[in-house]
Amino acid sequence: MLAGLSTNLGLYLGLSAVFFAFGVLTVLTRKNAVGLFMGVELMLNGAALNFVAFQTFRPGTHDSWLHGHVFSLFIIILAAIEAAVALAIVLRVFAARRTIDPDRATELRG
Amino acid sequence: MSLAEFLSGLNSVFGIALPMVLFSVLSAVIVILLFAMPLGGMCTYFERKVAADFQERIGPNRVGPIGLFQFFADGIKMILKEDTITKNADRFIFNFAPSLVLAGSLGAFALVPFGKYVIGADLDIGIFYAMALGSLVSLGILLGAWSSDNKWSLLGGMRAAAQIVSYEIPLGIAVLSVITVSGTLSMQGIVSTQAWPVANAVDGGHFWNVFHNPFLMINFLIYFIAALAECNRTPFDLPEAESELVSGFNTEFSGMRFGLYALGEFADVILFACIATAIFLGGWHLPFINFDTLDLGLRVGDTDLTPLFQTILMASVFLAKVAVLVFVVMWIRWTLPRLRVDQLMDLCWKYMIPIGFVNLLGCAVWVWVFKGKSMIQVAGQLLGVY
Amino acid sequence: MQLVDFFTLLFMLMGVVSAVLVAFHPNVLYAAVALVFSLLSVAGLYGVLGADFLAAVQLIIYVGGIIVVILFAIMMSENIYRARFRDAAGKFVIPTAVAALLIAGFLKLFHDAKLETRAGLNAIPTTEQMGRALVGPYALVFQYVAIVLLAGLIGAVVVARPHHGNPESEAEKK
Amino acid sequence: MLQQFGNALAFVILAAILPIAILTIAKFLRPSYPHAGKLMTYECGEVPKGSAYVMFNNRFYLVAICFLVFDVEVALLFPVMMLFRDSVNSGEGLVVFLLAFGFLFVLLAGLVYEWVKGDIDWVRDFMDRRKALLSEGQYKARLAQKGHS
Repeated sequence: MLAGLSTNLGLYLGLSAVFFAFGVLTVLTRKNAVGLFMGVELMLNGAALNFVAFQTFRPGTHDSWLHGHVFSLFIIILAAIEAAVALAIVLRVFAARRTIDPDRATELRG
Repeated sequence: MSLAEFLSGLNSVFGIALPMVLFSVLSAVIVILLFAMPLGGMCTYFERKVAADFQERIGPNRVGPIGLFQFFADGIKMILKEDTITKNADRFIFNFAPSLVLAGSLGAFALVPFGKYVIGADLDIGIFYAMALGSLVSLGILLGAWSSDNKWSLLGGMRAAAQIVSYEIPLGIAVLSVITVSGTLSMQGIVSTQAWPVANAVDGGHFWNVFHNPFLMINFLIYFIAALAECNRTPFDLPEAESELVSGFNTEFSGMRFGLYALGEFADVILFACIATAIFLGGWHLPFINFDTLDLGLRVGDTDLTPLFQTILMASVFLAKVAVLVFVVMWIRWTLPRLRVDQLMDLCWKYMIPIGFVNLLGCAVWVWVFKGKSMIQVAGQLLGVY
Repeated sequence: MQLVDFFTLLFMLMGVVSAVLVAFHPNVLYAAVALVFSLLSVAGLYGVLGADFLAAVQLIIYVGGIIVVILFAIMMSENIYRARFRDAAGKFVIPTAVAALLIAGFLKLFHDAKLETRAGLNAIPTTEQMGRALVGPYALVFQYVAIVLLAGLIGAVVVARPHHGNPESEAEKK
Repeated sequence: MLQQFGNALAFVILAAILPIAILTIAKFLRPSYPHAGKLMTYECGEVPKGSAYVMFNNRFYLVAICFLVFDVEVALLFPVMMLFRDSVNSGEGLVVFLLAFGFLFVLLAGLVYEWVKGDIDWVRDFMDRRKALLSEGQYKARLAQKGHS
């Protein structure tokens, strides 16, 4: 019944699609900045999983480099940098406005 | 229906290779339940005995011959103590945080190489996986402190998380310099490159990594200090500093929950002693002799017992080194005063990280200049031995 | 049925359930804990797919770094940690429809594409090959990421710096 | 390799289940008489006032940001430094050396920047210690620039 589950590419792509969809859902429904950021993390994970799945199931024919794995490595690293900058901005908004509800932090003035 | 038939019949259940599953679960049970937990408990007893000797008093000697069963008594007492969860604490996270902390510290015992073939899981990313599990511990402590809804435990938890998190970088740099020298990430690979150098052997070892080059000696000290900080041991135990933070992040833990965190701390100390022994002090290698070429010639009937005795010898050498390192950790606890928060953070960001990077550069230059040979091999060549 | 199939199913279920929790749980802190589980399940799937180095990197950077940063951010903003606000259910209708549409579209796409399956997952260690890639074809990207990291670090530190005469310190003084 | 991953996973699962098992076993063995006094959070015997989540020193966030960046750096250097010994033996050691330590020094510049700007000083306005390095005039100018009395 479970035979061949781990060797079926469609399942991995389906799961990464589900991750991406729930990332979109989180971004649309979360009320505060940290929640939005979590949605973005889910989307990035969905994309990275997609790259790794394709690298494992369809390795490059003309060269043996792990392009998919390296690409998702860079996705993870840039997500880390994004987290650092996002935290700094959230810190700033919170210190200035006492709340990090994106709806209420709309004025651009200083 | 002998046992052999029963066992061989097993592997057709659902087609899963049951013997392999049993093997991995059994090795997990043995290493964690029969090595890590009892040794963690014994360490509480050893610590009190060592502290007693330093302060010229006797220490626990009531329970058992010389107080040896003290930690059994402590364990049973802990289990029977009442464990109250305060009214407005997050019940779910409060129960879930200790399992994160213990998963991080006990899970990494899979990578401790007791002997040539005796290891929980010989992963190809051995040491890197151990650092990855280390990050679970800081998450568990942060969640545990946060969910107990207590000002002191939150401040203590934040400081503990900040300390553990920031000392992971010098730890990573020290491990990087070991990787530069050993060339592989798997624990067994690192240990096998530390054998005693044999004359013009093709892939002979270059003796212990500590004595590979002077830069790696300094990075061993950085690894040791960073490991002390990771386990919240004195002089870095500010988060649990009794005087200032009312015992820091475990203020609200009582009964067996507190026992689990104390056990987790000692399991961390043993884990870092084991990893330091494996990657710096040559695991089960001794100077001047190579175990695997040592033919003890023990033959009983047709079975050759040499591998068995070799493994026992290797495991005892490894555990002796671990015991020495754990003793040094305890020794430091009763000699050095506690660091302030800003001294703690300055030490990490302004002293250990720059020194670590400089020594990493030194290691790389040494490997480049001497083509990966250690000081001992170079000296041997100069003296014409190798 | 291999044991690896059982664990793949386990990771996938863990991932889907925790992703649902991240989206729908009222308390942000529990959403962060659910995010931890979804990241652990993705790390497990990397392991099953044979990308062992990526599984460890995911554990170290995501679970050890980003989640700690997210928890710090949540701990700082005190008004939302306890808020079990039950906002209008209407808020969930449109986004759920969008997500359902997205999932249905992708699944149909993958179903029609008749994607291939493999005989087995011959997992070979990838760290060595990744290192060669970082030094080989991706050497320029490797240096470029260093500059992006530096820019991100300095930017984040300058923005997060408390004083040195920016509006926040005036607010403090008032 | 999957078998080794299975072993490692068995370790992690056992280590995660252990505390939950011990706590549930302990739940049956131990007494449980919760009364109001015990259930209040411990505040040296006082009645706790206010919530536990006070806004605190944002040094923690600077440490978290710095940690994130340098952890990424260490994680990226692992595969490259692992290759270094083999590349030295196979002759292209210089390329790997320059690439790895180019990457490392670009990020070390970030650490130096923070050090000079005083961001990783744990105590804010660490001017008194900085004063020893500056001459009297420079220190007065620095204070004036920062708008202190």
